[in-house]
Amino acid sequence: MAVAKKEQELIVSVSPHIRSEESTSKIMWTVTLSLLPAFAMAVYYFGPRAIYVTALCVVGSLFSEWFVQRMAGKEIAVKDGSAFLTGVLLGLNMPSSVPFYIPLVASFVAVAITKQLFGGLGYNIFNPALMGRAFALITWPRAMTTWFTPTAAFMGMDATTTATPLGILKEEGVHKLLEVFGDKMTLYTKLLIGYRAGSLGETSVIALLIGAAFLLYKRYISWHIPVSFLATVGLLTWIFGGKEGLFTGDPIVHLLSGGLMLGAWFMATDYVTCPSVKKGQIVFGIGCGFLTALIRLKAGYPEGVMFAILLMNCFTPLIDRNLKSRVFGARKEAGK
Amino acid sequence: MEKEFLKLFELFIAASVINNFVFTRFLGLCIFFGVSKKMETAIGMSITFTAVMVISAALSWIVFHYVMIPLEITFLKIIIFIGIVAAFVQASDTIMRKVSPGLYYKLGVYLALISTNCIIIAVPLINAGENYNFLESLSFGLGSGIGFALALTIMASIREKLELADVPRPFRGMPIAWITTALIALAFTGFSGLITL
Amino acid sequence: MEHQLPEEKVSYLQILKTAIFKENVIFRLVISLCPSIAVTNSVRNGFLLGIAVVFVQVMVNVTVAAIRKFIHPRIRIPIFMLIISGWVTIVDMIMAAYARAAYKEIGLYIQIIVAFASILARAEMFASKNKVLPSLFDGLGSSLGFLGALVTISFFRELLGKGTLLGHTIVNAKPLLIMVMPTGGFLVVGLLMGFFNWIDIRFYGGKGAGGAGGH
Amino acid sequence: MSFKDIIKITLNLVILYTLAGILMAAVYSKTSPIIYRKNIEEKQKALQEMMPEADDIKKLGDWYPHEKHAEYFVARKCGEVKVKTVKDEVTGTTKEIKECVNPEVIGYIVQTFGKGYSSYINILFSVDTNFIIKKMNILHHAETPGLGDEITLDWFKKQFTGKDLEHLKVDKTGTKKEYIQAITGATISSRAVAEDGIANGLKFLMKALKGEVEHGASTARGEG
Repeated sequence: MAVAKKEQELIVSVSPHIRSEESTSKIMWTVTLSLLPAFAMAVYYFGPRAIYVTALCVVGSLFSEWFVQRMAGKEIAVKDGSAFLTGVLLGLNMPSSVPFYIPLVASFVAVAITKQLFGGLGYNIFNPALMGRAFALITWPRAMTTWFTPTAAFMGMDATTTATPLGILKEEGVHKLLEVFGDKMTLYTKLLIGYRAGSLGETSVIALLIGAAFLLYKRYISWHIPVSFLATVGLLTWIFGGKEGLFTGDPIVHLLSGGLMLGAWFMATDYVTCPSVKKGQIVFGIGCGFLTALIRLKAGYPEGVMFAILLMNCFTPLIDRNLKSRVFGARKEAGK
Repeated sequence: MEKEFLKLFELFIAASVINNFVFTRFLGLCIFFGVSKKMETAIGMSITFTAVMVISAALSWIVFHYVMIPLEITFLKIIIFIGIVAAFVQASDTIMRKVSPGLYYKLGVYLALISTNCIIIAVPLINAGENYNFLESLSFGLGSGIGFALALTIMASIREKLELADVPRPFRGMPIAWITTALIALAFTGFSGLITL
Repeated sequence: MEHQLPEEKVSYLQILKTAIFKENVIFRLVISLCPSIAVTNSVRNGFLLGIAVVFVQVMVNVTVAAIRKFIHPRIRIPIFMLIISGWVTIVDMIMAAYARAAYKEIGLYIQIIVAFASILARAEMFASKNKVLPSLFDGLGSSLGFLGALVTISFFRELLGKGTLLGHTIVNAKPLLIMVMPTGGFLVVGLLMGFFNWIDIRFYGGKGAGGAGGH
Repeated sequence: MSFKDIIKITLNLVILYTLAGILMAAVYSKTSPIIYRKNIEEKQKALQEMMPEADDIKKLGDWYPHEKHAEYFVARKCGEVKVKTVKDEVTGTTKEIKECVNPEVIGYIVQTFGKGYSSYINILFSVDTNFIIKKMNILHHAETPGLGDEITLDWFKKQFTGKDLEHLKVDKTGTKKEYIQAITGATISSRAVAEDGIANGLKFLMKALKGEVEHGASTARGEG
């Protein structure tokens, strides 16, 4: 769900303004389409489980959407594709090994509570898919952090559990990461093509970038949030990420691992939950980047993208409010 | 010296963000839900609250350490702390009305609400329980105040946005405010493990 | 609430009923909320804090009603505060001595009963204008409503979060761990409020209490 | 405000405060000895659980892991227990007093803190005279529910029994059974207990017994 339509550059009110049912649904399905490469890579690496988990998420989302709209006596708008897209995004954010009830409950939290209770599409404060995942992570901490080594799983290999690159980085340090992956080049390449442990859709950076390029070309997303987000993470992890002092961190590892690419291009840009003005979007991106780096480097969780985006979602109305009439230009430069 | 300063800073961050009173210690909820409907009131409340917080933390620390401990009447701490807070609020109410009627007009209404806020009594109690020294008490008080202000401002901006939303009828008003708070609290768990106290 | 009920005519049952359901402190008036989350991760804690509140509220109401003619109106509020914090201190000391395990978990929240507006509100709105016996019932009703709300919330949270009730295993799993955490508390209260509003709208034709908030 | 009002207000306040004061003092005098006694009893019980066979557990001194106050104790077993009957001269009742003859040191109990994921974990453990762990218990913690809080489960606590200082290390792989097995997904909490808490406590104890520690070793008089 990643849209910055042309009209919005002029419109400064807080809620998005969707022209008509048709265009909303067109946008939703296009964004879904752009996730196809990432999904294909997920299927390649994690096998039938990838299809199974994503399908459960989609079914759960569609059902929750229908259920709440039915209960509230609203028009049933399951077909507009937004619930479908939330389901797909949620699926791509799940580890391959989760038991069946986790995708179902998570998608209920995502669609029914985070979106529909707040008034449905266009009114939700938080990114539904991420909220569903956060709920699942806190509720089933173990199942949600059991990762499998990617294999070309259709060949029927038995999978082994392992830690994500960020998990290794957090607990053991960068030397261990190199020990596991070989040399630095292999590490970067494997991170780039996605041969690593992680959530289904987040591993293959290339596939994600293809999808993002498509959306950029279609002008469904703008560069402001992703670029300021990624730049901040890169900068901060470079300065503070190393053990030997300032400027010894490895920003490339941080940029390529975890859910950063998926989060920055497809989740942070969700047009309902990010600021509507460009300056606000840059502040939003920098905030996301700062919080991601803070959580990754200092707090308890190895990965911080999800929490960073959710936290910045809290601030979106505040950013919108303050940047409507006057300009907070002070921090703009850092984002470039 | 540097270590002590770091400890103060950690206390401040922990009190304001990680163990945010509203989202993880569940205190001050009454005012949190009561005055977060409009941004303007939320900001007025935040300013008044933080000021009262810091000063009453300081006052009660002094009384606790120089009066109550020597007299061995620490078992009366509840009564004495609420007395201090109430007296201070009453006094500043009177002084503000005399000295700066303009400011009183803006912030005076919140003063009356404050003395029945749980955080304002919880902070001296926690300071006493954790045996913080004077500066630590101050920075804990300030952190709590800022944390509350942060929570209030976020909540007010979200609720103003929700005014326009088509929330299902049984959930309008309070219920959706609680659910919003639940989701914010969930986002705030991302900070866990940042500082161990 | 009618502030000046004709003292003799109102039945005590009526007072109780109004205070428990119609003016339920947490779900309807939406005040004194802090403990509704803090102590409700187990039924036992919720119940104990509820009992402490019942005791304090009843004693405060009785004390206030008993000495209401004696108190000078100008210093009414400070006197009420003194009475409340006195009774809270007593409960605090008694629990520290006799209910130690629970006190370790909910001690801070016992002390914070001092700042519960609902207690001050009942003292100010009812007890200071009525005789001892009606005040007793008013206090009992209001605090029983509070106790009921705490137990209801903690029932869901303990069952879903720990799979137990009063410490006894019901399901041998932790179905929704999040329920014992802060988020779960807010969520349960929000959903329950919505649910009660729904019942009110659906079956009693009410408007659904928005709850003014306050404290 | 008239003069009469002022008198009335003053009288109001004086009488009410006196009454409240008397009432509270009464409750305080009744409850505070109980609170005090129960605190001591609970502590003694926790220590006894660590070393059920000990007849006598005495505090050896204080120490400060992570700048927090902790204590350590010596446990003794009596060669023989003599029971004396003593008559209390004030009340006239008789009491039985146990007297320990030829006490023998059988181990030590140490309280320690480990820096966990989101809290300092308060731990109590006992060792025999060869510094082999006998038991451990978690007194207080605030680790993540569902993950870190499994340090309080029996399977985790039991694996400490029989470990020496060398083997108080956490193994994540699940293969090296002679070490402490980490809780899946909660390596930080596991390490906090085993390495930061207990191993450090044990090191401290060894030093303290050799007299190498300056602060804290305020040994119980003449008996240490």
